[in-house]
Amino acid sequence: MLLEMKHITKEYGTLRANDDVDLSLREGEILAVVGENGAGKSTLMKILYGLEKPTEGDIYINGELQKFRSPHDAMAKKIGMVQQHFMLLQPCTVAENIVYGHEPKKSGIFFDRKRAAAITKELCEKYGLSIDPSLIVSNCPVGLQQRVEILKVLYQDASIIIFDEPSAVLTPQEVGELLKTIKKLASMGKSIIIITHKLSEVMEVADRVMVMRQGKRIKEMAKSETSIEELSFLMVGRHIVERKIPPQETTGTVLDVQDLVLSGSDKKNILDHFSIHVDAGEIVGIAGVSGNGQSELIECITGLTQITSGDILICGKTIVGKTVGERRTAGCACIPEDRYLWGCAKQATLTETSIMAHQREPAISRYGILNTKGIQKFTSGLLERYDVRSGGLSQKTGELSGGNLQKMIVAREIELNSNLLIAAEPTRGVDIGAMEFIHSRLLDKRAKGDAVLLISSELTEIMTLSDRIYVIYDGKVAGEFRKQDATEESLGILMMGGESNEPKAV
Amino acid sequence: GSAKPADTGSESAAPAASSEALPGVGMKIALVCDKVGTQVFLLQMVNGLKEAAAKYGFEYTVAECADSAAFEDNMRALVAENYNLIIGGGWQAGDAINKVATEFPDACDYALIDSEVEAENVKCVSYREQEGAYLIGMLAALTTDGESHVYGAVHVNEGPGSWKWRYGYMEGVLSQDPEATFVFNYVGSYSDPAKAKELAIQQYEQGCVFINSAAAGGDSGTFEAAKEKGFYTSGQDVDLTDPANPYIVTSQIKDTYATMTNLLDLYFSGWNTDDEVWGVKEGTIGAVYVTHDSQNPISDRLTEADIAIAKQAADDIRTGKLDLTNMPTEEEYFASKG
Amino acid sequence: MSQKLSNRRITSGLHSAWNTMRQPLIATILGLLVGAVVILACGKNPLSVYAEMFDKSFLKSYYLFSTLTRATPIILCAMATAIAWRAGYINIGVEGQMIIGAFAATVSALFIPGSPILIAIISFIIGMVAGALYALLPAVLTWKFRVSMVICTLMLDYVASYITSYFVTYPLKDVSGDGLALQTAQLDPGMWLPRLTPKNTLHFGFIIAILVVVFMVFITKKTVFGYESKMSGFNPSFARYGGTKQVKVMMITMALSGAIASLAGTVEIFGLKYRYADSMFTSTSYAWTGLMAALIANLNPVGMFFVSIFLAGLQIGGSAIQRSLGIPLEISTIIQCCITLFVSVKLVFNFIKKRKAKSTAAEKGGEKA
Amino acid sequence: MNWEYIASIVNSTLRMTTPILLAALGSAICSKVGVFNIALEAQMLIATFFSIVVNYFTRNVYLSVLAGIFSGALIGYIVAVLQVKYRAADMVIGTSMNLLVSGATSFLLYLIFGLRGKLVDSSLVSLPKINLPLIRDIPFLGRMLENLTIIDYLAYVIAILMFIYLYKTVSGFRTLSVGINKEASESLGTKALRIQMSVVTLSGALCGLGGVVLSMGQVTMFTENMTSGRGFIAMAAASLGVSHPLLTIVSSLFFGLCQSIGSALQNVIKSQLTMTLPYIATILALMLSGWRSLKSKNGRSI
Ligand SMILES: Nc1ncnc2c1ncn2[C@@H]1O[C@H](COP(=O)(O)OP(=O)(O)OP(=O)(O)O)[C@@H](O)[C@H]1O
Ligand SMILES: Nc1ncnc2c1ncn2[C@@H]1O[C@H](COP(=O)(O)OP(=O)(O)OP(=O)(O)O)[C@@H](O)[C@H]1O
Ligand SMILES: [Mg+2]
Ligand SMILES: [Mg+2]
Repeated sequence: MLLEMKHITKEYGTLRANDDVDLSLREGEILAVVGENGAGKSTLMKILYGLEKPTEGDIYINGELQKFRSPHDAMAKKIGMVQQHFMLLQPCTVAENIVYGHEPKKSGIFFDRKRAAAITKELCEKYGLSIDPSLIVSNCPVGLQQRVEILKVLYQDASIIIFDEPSAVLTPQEVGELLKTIKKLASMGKSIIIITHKLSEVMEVADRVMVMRQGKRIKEMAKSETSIEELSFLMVGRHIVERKIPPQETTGTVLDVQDLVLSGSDKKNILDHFSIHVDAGEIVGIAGVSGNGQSELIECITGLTQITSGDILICGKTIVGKTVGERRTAGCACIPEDRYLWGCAKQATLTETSIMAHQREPAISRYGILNTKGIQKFTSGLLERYDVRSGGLSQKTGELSGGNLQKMIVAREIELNSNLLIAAEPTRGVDIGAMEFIHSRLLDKRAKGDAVLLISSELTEIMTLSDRIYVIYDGKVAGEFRKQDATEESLGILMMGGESNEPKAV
Repeated sequence: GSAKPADTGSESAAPAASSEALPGVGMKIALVCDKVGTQVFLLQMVNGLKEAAAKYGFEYTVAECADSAAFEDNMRALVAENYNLIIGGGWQAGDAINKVATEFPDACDYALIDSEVEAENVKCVSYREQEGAYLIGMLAALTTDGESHVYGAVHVNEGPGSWKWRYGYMEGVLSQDPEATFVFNYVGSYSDPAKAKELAIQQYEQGCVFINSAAAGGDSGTFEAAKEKGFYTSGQDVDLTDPANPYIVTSQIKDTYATMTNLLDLYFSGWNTDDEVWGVKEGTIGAVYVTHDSQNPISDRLTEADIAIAKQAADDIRTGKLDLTNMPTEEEYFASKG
Repeated sequence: MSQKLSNRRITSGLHSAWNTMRQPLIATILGLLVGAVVILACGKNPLSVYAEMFDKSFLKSYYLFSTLTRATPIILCAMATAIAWRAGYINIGVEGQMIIGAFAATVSALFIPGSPILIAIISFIIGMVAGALYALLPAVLTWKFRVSMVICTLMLDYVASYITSYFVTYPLKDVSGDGLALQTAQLDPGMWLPRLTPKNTLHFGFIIAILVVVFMVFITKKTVFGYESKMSGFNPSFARYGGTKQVKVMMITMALSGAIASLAGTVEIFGLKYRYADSMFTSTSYAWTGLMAALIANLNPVGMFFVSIFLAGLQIGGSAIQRSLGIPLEISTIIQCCITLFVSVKLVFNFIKKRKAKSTAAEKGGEKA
Repeated sequence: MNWEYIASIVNSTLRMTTPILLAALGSAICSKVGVFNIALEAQMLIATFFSIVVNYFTRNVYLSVLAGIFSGALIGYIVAVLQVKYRAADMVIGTSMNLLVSGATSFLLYLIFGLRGKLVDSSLVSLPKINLPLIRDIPFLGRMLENLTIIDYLAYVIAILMFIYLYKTVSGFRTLSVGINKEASESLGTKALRIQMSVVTLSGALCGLGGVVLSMGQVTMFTENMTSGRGFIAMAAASLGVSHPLLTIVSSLFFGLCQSIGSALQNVIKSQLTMTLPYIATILALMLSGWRSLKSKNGRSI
């Protein structure tokens, strides 16, 4: 055995995040760790990587007992981790990030940036990952940033590589490449642990699967001996049934984006004569590789960014020039794509996070004075109905597990009971149980006759939920599909900037 | 309620045995002033107070004030602590003593040195600094001997306080050198010798051969510049002439030690609280080599004849022949000059 | 029943008060220990020095009232600081706003004719408006030019102090007495704030300070505005996304901050000094002491109230030991600073917390085994 | 206005700039690692004191300079411990350190020498003045550069070295990375805390050198609070120079110039008003740089 973790227990105060967990890993093997939100996966990996100290339990590498006091110790034993929240120096170049820690030197002290670039090139070639070493990281799309993270780990010469939800923020294309990379790395002798909520990915890359629930290891098996159905049953303790979505008549337009232009810092428009509409009682999906203007579209509709020209109407009334607050009252709710940037304040309590955008409702406040009782009732109602697992109303938002935070934000926005709900990556990082739950809430909203604009990099999510689909490419609408006409291929080609679903002439 | 100061700390100069005979025994007198540290002017006052305490047998305290609000705080506390006489040292104490004396007229006696306030029951002693500055101005011109007609001065703050010096200095110079022009600069801080030095050097570059220094903690900066560049300068408050620095040719005297001892002599001989303004005549204001002697050798640039001229002026001031008592304000002065 | 309930509420209140006060208390003791070493070094007995210091700042009523008088502007400055800092705007220009506001109030009181009480009220309002405007200046610069709020407000402190210095030196100088003091004329006694105690200087300004504390508690705990500004302080993007108007929050918090700062200066003038004097707010550093109080108390209004009183007491006590024991003022400064430094360092508290956590974990483990 | 006078203003600007520049570099390097250090005044003042104390007892320039640097670094280290290690609020630490050192130096002056307010003694040795042989004879330039000490030149060298260190060397890169993303740098084994602490200590040493040049170069004495707010000016200079060593040279010179011009203007305008000049100029300069960067971004409004 290359790696063994034995009887790992981790307590946060009274909470047992890990409870007597065992884990083992062979050379060249890919182990998938799955489990519901808050099951303790990240915690286990943090322990392995020296970020957290276990309350009890030991780690062995090649049979030798290890004591990791910091990631530095773990790295010395060739353990590398691609963290969920990238640990990158945003204003620095790709090469600088990759060689960080073992920089090439000139005359003993100077940073040889040329060699760093060359090293990066070599590394890329060796592992078949391409990236321009001179790019500034903050200008790179998420997929590339993750590639930088992987290259970083490889440059450190890690033989055990941990991926914590690596695909959560990637586009399907990027996911495909990532999985290829992972398999390739394994074939080159690296051992890999991957945490993911996407069982299809598990089935694609893993050799073995370990399932966790409530801090415990429930079961471990070879991939060949299991199936998606079994895994999902083990994870959430019930069967997930595929749902039938009944067709539904639409009535009147709720959101109407007309000829929207948003100009960028250079000559190019970020959104270029962009027109879409969403009707009452329908879910409209926007498919596209992230970075093609989706974020800006949301910001334009919600009022976080002022548009250059065009018009946006909600229920027939223009909202251009209105403030965010006015748009929210006009009937626009939004599940933001980045939950930590837009969706919450980590230092705030759960109550404080949950009443945002509700703060002027009569149940919450009157004449600008907060109703403390009403607020508590509201928040505990939200947490209860949406099954948010938390340590109480006064817990800090930042201490929630990612999936639970996501549920809370979804709950908050849906409870606004607005005509329009913008749902950007609504299920990012949540387990399949929660995903199913969030999907049903979106469908409920549709059934009530509200409009939902769904923006997701998860093609399957878009294809199952949406009644209509727009493809966005380079700030323009590249195509529009009814549900029944959309196929993964036809969407995919347009998403990559292809002309139509005809194969291109060579 | 009032409290007596703890015995351990109060500084009583009264010898225990022979104390009975002294008039001040059992009395408590306090001096309230700025932090003594920075100013010779206050140190002398404290020394005067000590001296008088030995003479009269009273118990004394120096209440130093860390900030402008502490003056009133301290004075009120001293009243509550049953002090017999509170002396404010410096104009900074003026407003506070004025208020406290008005509010508690019978609790205590009050005196103020270096400023004048309206309360009837405060014995105010202030100075005619312009007389000293006049003598310094004369010496400045006499030292320069027409080498340059530009005269400099580095002071702390611009305003009515420094105007007395400025006026006296200018008039003194002009009495000897009618062509004189002046450069004045202000440090803006009581404790910035480095800036004072740069200001002095710049004045020197503008042609000043004599630069009058009244920059409190900054004086040492001016003196250093004088030594480096070779221009002449003068100190203030006490005799700051220095055998190691021949460029300090004189010093403007403001004798707060004498003021304090005189004031307490008056107090113990039963004073009236009429305000007094002391100058050259009373011996508390003057200039080194003119009205006050010094152990340090006099500069080569000042001849016997020069000193005689200044001494004559000092006599004229004493006799009232040269009357600087009624000084114009800055605005009036420059308006009259056109 | 309700009795029991309220009893429980009181004990739980006491408990939480203890929790918040524990750290400052321990730190104070440490600071005093360091101070004791310094006192020993200059050959005095620490015990008697401390006895005198606390006697003449907190324990005897006369001095306690002096302490409260001095605390009044400090409390208000702390509130002024906190209201802006909570919303994420690092306003260190409270001193400047205090100077400009109080100066404007004084000038209005001196020159507007009319019945004293009415004019006093008008002057307070004018002062608050002036303070608010002076605080809005850096806000607008930050908004329009992305100027660093910290540097900008710091610079404006100096500007305010020099400009008012010019006015009291020349055009508005008091001509009573020999006119040496750089100050304006005295206010009409009809405008003075009433005293709360006959023999002391404690004045109605202290009540105003308490009212502002109550106002702050109300704003922070009970209003949508308080909620929105707190969230802006935590994460401005989140607040904006939730429909909070950032610019509005910035302008309102800064204006409130400036108005409260101005109030700090104005009550000092109308309640104690009765005129504006040059450097009356810079040499006393009320604003900076208030800022320390705000940070030590973690921007909690009630905490700030007590910390301000404590810091004021240290100053009054320091003065007292200089006066009666001849302890140099520098030593009391050193003691004050040591206490403040220890209070601000969370080390003591964290150490205890860790130990506790460990021991409870151990207990739990023990139970299981 | 004659050339000699202008040259002397430049000369005096250069001298006034040095302490500000050194302290501003100290401030800049702290903000590069994400620490807001406002104890600059304390770090400078302690050095003015101890350099003169050692000077008094040893008459040795080198030892005095070292004493200044070390005492500054010591205060820097205390700030580092309290502010970086134990995460106390920067404002509180800075403000009380400034106050503490001002009290402690006055007290020590009394304790050691029985003196109050200042220590001026003709036996004190000042830093040797360098009048470069060739340049000395060039009329305007020689005048501009006269009577500068080695530290006046060294300050610029330090700024350049700091630039090279931060932007060209490996360990400089790691230092910068701490300020960019502490967590990320730590995740790859950089001891971020240690770097932050040594940088704050270094800033103490730099301010210490600034203090030395004040008390042994510009003048040769110690007086209470003789730094007179230079630490705060330095903070503004560092901020104006966006904490870049080379730009900080420019902004510090700007402040030095503001002071000399302010004094020259005192003949025309009341001194209280001329003293606002550096502060108003700072705000205007910050506005200008903010306006330019906004204009170049030009993009989205708030
Ligand atoms: N630092 C912490 N303090 C307190 N509780 C924590 C801490 N870190 C994690 N937890 C809790 O431990 C439990 C396990 O968290 P962990 O992040 O390991 O879950 P996870 O399996 O990674 O979940 P997800 O799928 O949502 O990422 C959660 O209930 C979480 O709230
Ligand atoms: N400041 C904190 N205090 C306590 N717990 C924290 C804190 N920050 C993070 N945690 C916990 O650490 C755990 C692991 O975080 P991780 O980086 O895996 O994010 P996550 O929970 O998986 O969220 P996401 O999926 O949204 O990125 C989380 O469960 C969270 O509860
Ligand atoms: Mg996780
Ligand atoms: Mg997660």
